[in-house]
This record gives sequence, C-alpha cells and structure tokens, in this order.
Amino acid sequence: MNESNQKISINGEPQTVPMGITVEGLLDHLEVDRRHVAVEQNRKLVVKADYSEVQVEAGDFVEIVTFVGGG
Amino acid sequence: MNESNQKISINGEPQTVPMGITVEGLLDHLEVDRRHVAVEQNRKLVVKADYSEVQVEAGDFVEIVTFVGGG
Amino acid sequence: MNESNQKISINGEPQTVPMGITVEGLLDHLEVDRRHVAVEQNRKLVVKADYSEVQVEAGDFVEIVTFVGGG
Amino acid sequence: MNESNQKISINGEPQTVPMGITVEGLLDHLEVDRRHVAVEQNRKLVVKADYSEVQVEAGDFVEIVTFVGGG
Amino acid sequence: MSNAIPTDPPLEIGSYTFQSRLFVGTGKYQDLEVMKAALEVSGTDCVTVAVRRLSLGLPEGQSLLDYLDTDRYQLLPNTAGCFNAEDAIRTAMLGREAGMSEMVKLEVLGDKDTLLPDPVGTVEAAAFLVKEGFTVLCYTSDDPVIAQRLEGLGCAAVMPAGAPIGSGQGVLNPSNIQIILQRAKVPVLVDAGVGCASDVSFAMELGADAVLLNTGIALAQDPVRMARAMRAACQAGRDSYLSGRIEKRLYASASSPTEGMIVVAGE
Amino acid sequence: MSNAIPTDPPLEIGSYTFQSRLFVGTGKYQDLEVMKAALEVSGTDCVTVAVRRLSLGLPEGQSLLDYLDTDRYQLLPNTAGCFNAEDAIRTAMLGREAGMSEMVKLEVLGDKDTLLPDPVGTVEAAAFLVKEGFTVLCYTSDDPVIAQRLEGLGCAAVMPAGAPIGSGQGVLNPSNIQIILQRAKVPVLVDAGVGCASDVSFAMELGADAVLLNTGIALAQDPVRMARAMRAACQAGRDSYLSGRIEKRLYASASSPTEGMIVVAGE
Amino acid sequence: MSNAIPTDPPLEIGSYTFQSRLFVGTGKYQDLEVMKAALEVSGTDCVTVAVRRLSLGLPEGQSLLDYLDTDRYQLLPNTAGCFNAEDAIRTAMLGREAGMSEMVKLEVLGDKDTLLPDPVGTVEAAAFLVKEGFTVLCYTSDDPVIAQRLEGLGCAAVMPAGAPIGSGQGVLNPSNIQIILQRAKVPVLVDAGVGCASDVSFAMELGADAVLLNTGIALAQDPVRMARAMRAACQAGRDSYLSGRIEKRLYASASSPTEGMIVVAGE
Amino acid sequence: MSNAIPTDPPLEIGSYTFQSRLFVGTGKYQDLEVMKAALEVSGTDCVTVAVRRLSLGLPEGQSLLDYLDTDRYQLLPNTAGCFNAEDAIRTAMLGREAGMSEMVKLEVLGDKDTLLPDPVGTVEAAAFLVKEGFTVLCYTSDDPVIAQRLEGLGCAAVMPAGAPIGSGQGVLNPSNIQIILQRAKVPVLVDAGVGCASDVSFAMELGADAVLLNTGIALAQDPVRMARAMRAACQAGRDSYLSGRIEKRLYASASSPTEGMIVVAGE
Repeated sequence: MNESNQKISINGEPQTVPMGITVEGLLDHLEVDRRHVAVEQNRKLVVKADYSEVQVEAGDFVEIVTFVGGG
Repeated sequence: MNESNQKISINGEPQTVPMGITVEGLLDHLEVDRRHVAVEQNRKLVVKADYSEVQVEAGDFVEIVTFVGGG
Repeated sequence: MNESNQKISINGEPQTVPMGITVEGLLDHLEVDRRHVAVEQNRKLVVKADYSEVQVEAGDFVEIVTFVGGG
Repeated sequence: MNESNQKISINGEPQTVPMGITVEGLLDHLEVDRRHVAVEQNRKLVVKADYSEVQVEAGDFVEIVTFVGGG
Repeated sequence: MSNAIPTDPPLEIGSYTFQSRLFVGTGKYQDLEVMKAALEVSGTDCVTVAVRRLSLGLPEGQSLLDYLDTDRYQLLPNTAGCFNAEDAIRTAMLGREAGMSEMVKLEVLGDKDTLLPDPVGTVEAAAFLVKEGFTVLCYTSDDPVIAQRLEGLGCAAVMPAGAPIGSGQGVLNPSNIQIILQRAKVPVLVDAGVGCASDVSFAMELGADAVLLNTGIALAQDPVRMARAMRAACQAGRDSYLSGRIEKRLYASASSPTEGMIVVAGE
Repeated sequence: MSNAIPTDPPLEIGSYTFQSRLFVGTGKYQDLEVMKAALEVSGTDCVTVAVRRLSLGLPEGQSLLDYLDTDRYQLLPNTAGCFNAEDAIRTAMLGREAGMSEMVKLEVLGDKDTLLPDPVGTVEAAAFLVKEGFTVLCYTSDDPVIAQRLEGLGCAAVMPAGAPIGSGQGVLNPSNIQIILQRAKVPVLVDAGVGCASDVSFAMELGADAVLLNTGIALAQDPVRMARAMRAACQAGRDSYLSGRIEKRLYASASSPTEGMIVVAGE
Repeated sequence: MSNAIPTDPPLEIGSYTFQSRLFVGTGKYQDLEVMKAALEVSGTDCVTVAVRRLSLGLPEGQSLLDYLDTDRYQLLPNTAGCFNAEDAIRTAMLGREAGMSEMVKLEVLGDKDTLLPDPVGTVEAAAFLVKEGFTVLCYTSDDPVIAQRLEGLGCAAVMPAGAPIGSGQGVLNPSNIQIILQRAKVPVLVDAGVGCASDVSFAMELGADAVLLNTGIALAQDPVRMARAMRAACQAGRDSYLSGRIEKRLYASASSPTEGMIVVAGE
Repeated sequence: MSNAIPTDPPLEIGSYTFQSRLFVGTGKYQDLEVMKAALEVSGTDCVTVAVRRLSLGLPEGQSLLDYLDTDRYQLLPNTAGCFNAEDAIRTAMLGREAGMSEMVKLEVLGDKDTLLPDPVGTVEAAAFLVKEGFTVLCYTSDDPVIAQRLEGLGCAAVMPAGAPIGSGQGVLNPSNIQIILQRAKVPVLVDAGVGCASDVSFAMELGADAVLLNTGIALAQDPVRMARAMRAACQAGRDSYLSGRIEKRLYASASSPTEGMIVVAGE
C-alpha cells in the first residue's frame, strides 16, 4: 500500500482510498451517480451539505446506499 | 252501447271498441306508440305483419305489452 | 344342457337352473341367506309371500339383491 | 375519635381502627373470611405469614382483595 | 331444580323415532370391524345401506349384515347410484322388500362428478314413492325451492346436501339451509359434504334436525375416534342451538367486573 | 383391540395437569347457582376468577367462593381490568397470595372498547412475572410475533384471542392461529371471542390445546345447556383434530359402491 | 412491445357480441333520469327489461323506452314474475315480438320469498324456447346439475344466481360456481345477489364470463357512482382472472431484497 | 346536473397529496421494463422503494432509478428487512437523505417467516422518527390497539396488514380493520397480503383510505394486466364504499315490477 493511501470499509468490503479524501472525493473516486444516494460514516449519517468537508479516515466504515426495488 | 261497437277486454280492463276493427285500428284508436309493443289476442301472439288483417271480435281478451324497467 | 334345465340370467350372469323351479327353490338352490334379500323377476318385484308360487321361466332376468355398505 | 384509634383507608374508604393493630387484628376486626384473601399495605403485598407481625399505621392505604367472578 | 336442562324430545320422521340426531352411512370403511366399532361409538340409531346385487358364493359371516345389529340400528336403504327416477324407484322397492321397513333415502343423481341430485328426477320419484306408502327421506341440493316442493309432495324429511358427497367442505351455503329450515314443517337433515366435527356442530346450530354423514367418518385416519367426535359434535351443536347463543358484536364486552379494582387505590 | 381409541394425554401447563381442555370463566352469570351448575356440567378442571376488593359486610355464603368447589377446580386468577404492566403485576401478586397457586392469567389491556391486549405492557408484565416464579398463561392477540415472544420470555402458555372478549365472533383469523400453533412449543389456548359450540370445535380442530371462554356460556339464554354444549364441542374438536380428517375436495366421492347396481340389468 | 396487455376478445352469446361484461337491469330506480345516467356510466352494452301491460294513457316521453338508447343497448327482455313454464313462454314470445330480438332472459321462479328458479319449470320452458329459435340466457340456481342440463338443451348462456335476487349477499357458494364454470362450454353469467364492487370482482375472478345485476346499482344511495364502481369492478375482476394471480400461502414472502442490507455493516 | 358523481377529494397524508389511492411496491418484478409498464398502468402516484447498499460498478442505466420517473411518482422509502428499532431508524435516516422527502414507510419486523411487524420495536421507532420530523406511514399488524397507539404517537398514516406480506390471502380479519377504521383520525392504508382485485375492492369497501401492494402485481403471471386490474379494483372499491351499498338480506327483493303481469289475464 502506498503511504498516501488508507484502508477503509465501504459497504462491508475492504477498500483502499487516498489519505485525506473527503466524502465528496470518495464518491467521485467511485464514480457514484449521486441521485438518490446517501452516505453513513461509522453509522452516522453524512448529509449532502457536508460531503465536501467530511474527511474519510483509516478504518472508517462507510455505507453508500441507494434505492432498489422494494415493497 | 252503439250497435256498431263491441265489448272486449284490453289488459284486463273492459273496453268498448268499434265492430270490425283490426289490431292495427285498435292500436290507432288507443294512440299506442308502436315502438317495442306486442299484442296477444286470446293468449295467441299477433305478429306485426298481421296487425292489419287480424280482426278484433267481441269478447276478445287482448293484451298489449311493452317494456318496463326490470332486472 | 339337460332337458329339464333352463337358462336364465341371475344378477346379469347366465345361469342354468332346473325347469319349473320357483323363486323359493331358486334361493335354496343358490344357498342364499334370506335375511335382507329381495328378488326381481324381469324388473318386477317378487314379494316374499309369493316366493313359493312364482315360477322362474327360461330367459328370465332375475335380480337378487341385498344390503351392502353405503351412505 | 378516641385517642387510641387511627384513620386509615381500606379498599378506598376511610376507616377508623385501633392504634397498633396488626393485619391479623384488622382482619379479625373486620370479620373477614380468610379463604382466598390477600392484603396490600401501601401497594406492598403482605404475605399471610406476616399478618401477625405487620402493624397498620395511621394514613395507611390497605387493600383487602378476594376472588370474584371473572373471565 | 331450576337449572336442570330441559329434555330434548326425540326426532320423529314419519312414524319412526330416533334418540340420536346423527345418521351414519356404512360405506367405504377399510373393513367391517372398523365400521362396527365406529357405528357403536357414534351412538347412531339409524344407518344407511345400499341395495346391490347379492354376491353369490360369499362365505358366511362376511357380509355387511353380519356386522350390523339390526335390533339396534334402523336400516335406511338408499337409492345411491341411480341417475333417473325409474331406477331409483326400482331400487327403493327392492330395498323396502329387503329391509322390511318403509323408510327410504331417495337419491336421484344428476351426474357422476358432483353426485348432486337431479331435481327433476328426484321430484318424480319422490311423488311416486310417497304414493306407494314409503317414508321418503329425500336427498336434495340446498335449493329452497326444491326442498319445499319435496315437502309438499309428502316427503317425511328433506335432506339438503351441505356440499357434494364425500367432499368434506362442510355447509357451503348456510343462507340456503337457513331458508329451508325456516320454511320446513318436516324434519330437515343436512346430508353429505360434512368433513369434521365443527361442520356437524355448525349444521346443528343452524337448526338442522339431524346430520347424515358417511365419508367424514369412514375415511378419517382414525374412523372410530372420528365417530366419537361426530357424536359429541352433534350433541354439542344441538345443545348450542337450543341454548340461545349470545349475539355477535364487533366490540368487546368485559367478562370480569369493572368495579372493585385496586388500581384506583391510593389515588 | 385394534379399534380402541388411543388415550389422549392430559394437558400440562407448567407443573399443572388438566383432564378437561375447556377452561371456563366465572363472570357475568345471572346468579351463582346457575354458575355452579354450568361449571359442573362443563366438565372443566380450571376456572378463571378476578381479583377484586373484598366487599366488607357481605353476608356469609353469598360470595363466589361459597359456590366454587376448590377441591375440584384449579383457580386461575386473572388480571382483568388492568391497562398497564404495573397494575397487572400488583394484581397478579395479590391473586397468587389469595389463591395459593402460581398460576396467573395475565391480561394487560389496550383499551376499553376492544379489551384487546396491549402487546408492549403484556411483554413487560410477562417478563416480570415469569421471573417472580409465576406460571404465566398469557392472554394475547392473535399476533404470531407476540405469541412467540411471550413463549420466549418463559410463559407457560400463550392464549391468543379468537375475537374480542365477549364478542361471540369465533376465530376471526384462523391463519394467525395456525401460525402460532405451528411454531409454539408451549400449550396454546384460544381465549376469548367464542360464541357457540362450533366455534370451540373449530378452534380445537386447528390444533389448539384448549379453549378458555366465559361469556359464551354465562350470557347464553340457557347457560347450563350451553355449558354442556361447550364441553361436548371441546371433546368433539379435539377428537376431530386427532382423527385425521378427510381432505377437502371440490367434487364428490361416492359413499356407496358403484358396482353391483341392478340398473344395468336386463340390458 | 412485450409488455402490452393482450386484448380480451368480446363476449359472444349466440350470435350476439358484447364489449362490456356487465349486464344491467333497468328496474327499481328512483326515476328514469337516474337510471339513464347509471346505465351510461356502467358502460354496459346490454340491459334487461321486463314485459308488462302497456299503461294506456301514459303521457309521451315518460316511458322506459324514452330513456333507453336502443342503438346503444341491446335489450334483453326477461320473464320475471312468471312462476310456471307456460307463463314464461308467453312472456318470452311477447318480448321477442316487442323487442325484435331473439334474446330472452328466461326466469321461471319457484316462490315469491326467494325468487329462486323452479328447476323443473325452467328446464321445460328452456327446451321449448330453444326450439322456437330463441337465444336463451337462462337464469338458474347455482346447482351444477341444472346448469349442465340447460346447456345440453341448447341455452346460449347459463346464469346462476350468486344469491337471491336483490339480496346483496354476493356469491354464496363459490364452489358451485366453480364447478359450473369448469364444465360449461357456453358463457356463464353470474346473475343476481350481487351487492357491491368486490362481489362483482370476485365473481369475475372465479372465471364468470359476465355479471348481470340490477338492485345493487338501482338501490344504492348513489346509483350513478355505484354504476361506475360496478363497471370498474367488472373490468378489474376480468383482468385479475386473466392475469394469473399469485398463489395463496400461509406464510410471508418478502417484497424487498434481503441482500444489501446495511444492518450487518460494521460487524 | 343532479346525477353528477361528487368528486372524491384527494388523499392527504401529512403534507403530501395523492390522486390515486393505490400505492405500489417496486420489488420482485422479473425485469425493470415490466415494472415500469406495470407502474404506469397502475395509475399510482406513490411507489415504495427499499434502501440498500449501492452496487459499485453497476453499468449506467441499469438501476431502479433509471426506470422510475421521479417527477411522476412520490418515492416512499421503506425500512424493509429491519428487525429492530435501531436498524429501522438508521435506514429511515438514510432513506430520507437519499430521497429528499420526509416520508417513510416504517417496518420493524418480528420474524422472517411471517414478516409481521414487531409491535414493541415499531412503537419505539415510530416515536423517534416522528420526533425527527418524518412523515411516518407505519406498517403494523391488524391489531387495533397498536394502530391507535401509533396514531397517538403522531404517525401520519397507519398501515395494517391484511395478511402476511406476499401471502395473497387478502384481508383475513375484516373486523379488526373495521375497528381500526372507526377509531382512526389519520388515513388507514391496508398494506400487504393482497392477492387479487377483489381483495383490493373489499379493503376499500371497508373504508380503507388506500391500499399498498407489491407482490400481487409483481408476481402475477401478467403483471401489467394485474396492475390494470388493481387500479380498477381500487377505484371500484372506493366508489362502492362511497355509494352506500344495499343492505344484505336473507330473502329476495324483486327487480322487476309485480304489477302489470299478463299472467292474470283472462282469468
């Protein structure tokens, strides 16, 4: 692992992402379509307005969810 | 009763009509709207084609029916 | 077939029985338990009182019925 | 009220009973049939074994219950 | 004493009288021993039997009648299997001769899939048999019109089907049975379609005078126990009918008193 | 002999054993004589009672207990009328002391119109009473989730309502009762809502271990006869359940043999 | 495109064709304006009418026919009120002459309380009218035997009653209707007894080819809205029948995926 | 004109307004094209969606949202799959953020076999979410006690299950639904268990404000046609409810006049 990278969990899977990346950056990095997406960092909701400020840190559990078919 | 008249029953009611009158004449006499009407003479159906030939005779039981609301 | 015998149908099966036999004799011949039995000769019921008088004739259709399980 | 008496509530009704009376004494005083009876003092159950020891005090809320018809 | 339960008079059909309101068929049992035990346990007074050709050469002791105590049970010959009036009449005549009783369970069936009665043939045969002096207990559909007609012809009892014979569906149309009961002056027996105890209780609670069944017992996994169930269910339903049940209500009605609660105590 | 009916083991709830599977309430009777007669006829082993303030000054011989043979009947104190866990617990504690038995019928009600249980309060009170050593027979709705939770908490029996107390509507949702029964390892009693004999038979046929009722008997026009009806219905339903009923089918299945008919004769 | 809904072919009865599967009666409306509006909203193609003596001297514009667009609606004369075959035949002959159509709704009634058909008279009249060239739509009970017989006699459609005329009880015996439908080769219309929209949908879901009703609309508090309800219910039931519904199951089947849950996250 | 049908006001839930009273789920369709077509045909304004982990790397244009016109449909995120209050709250918070709407369909489930709600967890989560400003549409059992409690906590709508999710059994306990409806001041939606059109009509006729369903459409053999059926059934049931249906009666009531018969003629 490059020293400028860190390990986090995204949706339960281990991932390596750049150090100091924000949620905004993470979504860009993952090429996520932002429509109807929501993000949790360590079980805490990150609202859209905070995406560019909240930094992802090593060991974080990140959840990125969207809508799927359901009843 | 005029000698040129005769007594018949129409729809269960006694009526006096001219002697020699046909079903056609009877319907005219009664000013009956011919749409959806049917006629029985002494329990025998008189079809429309025969109206002008069938004569009504004294003592006849004539039924003139039409459609009313029903289920 | 012996000349003193005749062919009849009993319960739909051809049978050979003695000439001149009565219903009474027939039931004896067949060793029928008489409890709850009834007899028809050519679709006509033979009541018990007549068993000893009614003669079975060649070609007769005889039915001997009893009770079986039913609902 | 005699000075040796005290006021308590029994089953929601004000009653005057002797000072220093025990639950045992109270039940005798009220001529209560002890079969299938239970007693609460200030919302606390008094078990039978304690009847002769537990004293009723002024201002107590005493409940004496039994069984009635129910479903 | 005032709390004694009034006696329920026995059921009368024509000149016949029955203590039990359960009529039981004798068909379809795995063996005649089981049938015998089931009939005993059922408490019935009256059993139906079919009229069929004697099996010539059957060894002694192996026939239905060897297992039926005819002192105990009134035999009720049926005309099962007949699909027209003529056959049913012939069968009824033979049954009377064999059974030495005037009672007949008249069935004139419409088709083999439903075994539902043919109303036209039933009416024809009933009229004939009544004139011949039979006490006709007439199997019929749950059609109130035909039930009334059969009564008018002189049938001693009308026996509407709860459901097709042997189907075990219970009383499919309680409204029709109710109408039949409200208008009948002769006994009404629910005959056929009953599968379990609650079906019997339910039929009796509608006011039926009796229930006639066969398959529900005979083909249960334990016919003898089911016979006991049906006996109790019949009595239960009869008593329930006679007891004047509570009305149904959407909301509750407390069983325990609302006074004398401790829970307002101390307030 | 092979046709003997196997014996049905008695019902066990906690350490208590019951021969009869009918539990009967003691409320709402027009008088205690009628109640006494009805209970006797019902054959019950276990009667519910409410815990209420003693009426001081009631003449001797006029109380419920003067009419209840406590050698014959297990008393089952209820917590009827309690609308929260605390009141129900207090009432249960008093009932245990008065009754000298660990059994309690726990009811924590949700509102006065439906008298349906409050699941939240019921769960809370059940957990407490189980820990206090009670044998908790827990009144509940027909909700399979709550029934399972109550069992998990250690209730000795779960008692889903067939319908609101006293409503006489019978078992309104047999599917829920079936689910409860399929998953329960403790006895399941259908409690409340039963109006007539067929309701009882039906509940038992679903597989209920017992039925508890009160209003259906007490407010019938003839309570004693209705008690007899309910007893028989309970036995009938139990036997019917154990007998392995026939399957339901849309079409018929003949009861009488199709062979041996005379009607092909002569052709 | 693959998701297009296949077209449902129109209903054919004899040589007549109907787009709508709702047949509507014209009796009992508070006034003819309301009837006219209700019929329009119902979307029906075919309305029943009764044959009655002409009221001599009725002012013009006040008769039923002044409110019926006979270009729009096929008239279906009935034989309502006839209690024997002879009267029904006379009425049918008059109706044909008056209506200039071969279609007749044959009713031979059994009694005035139930208005259920007399099977014997119905069979007799149906046989006669078929031979006379009528297209007979035959009102009958839900008896599968009679339904089959009427089809065998040449009736163009059989019309079993869901429940007695005007009773609003819906389809009382779905089993019988199912049997009729499974065996019929001519159209089956559920006629009579329908009280609300779900009754109509239910009948159509059983597979009925159409529903005929009158009182359910005419005596509703808002007949025009109820006509709209019945129209939609008929289409809904037909579509539901054709769509292949899900099977019933006792337990649940999740609608939302069980994968991708966050709730295992972080573990 | 007097025969115009009064307009039915739209359904209001919290600050949201719906023209259609059919809410439709988006799960279980064989493919998203079929789902899209079914939703369009259903006429719904509001569709439920589940909140699940984003599938990283899914090609563009393949997700649910590519097939949902969010200008047309109000999205209603659910908390399906959550078995405790905490998970449901987390899911609801995520759903709100993703959906940019305050509406949530709250489900806290009791177990995986029944998918029936856990009342205790549901009450807990509902209280929290209401305080957080959500418009809570709360899935619940048909228990009137819990329904009333949820309303008291501030839920915008209560949504009792007709039967377990996906079971297709329809409304198993209409009595409970009726009680809920009579006491509710917020909208009541029947949610879950609906299998066919008549189930929907029936629920609406009970007075439900709307019906929410998924499996009934999605797993029908022809989902698009079934969507059309459900739309019509919902409208039919609503109209039927508002029209004031005829009373049910045991006996008949003639549709055709009893006067003016020819059949007394000549006598």
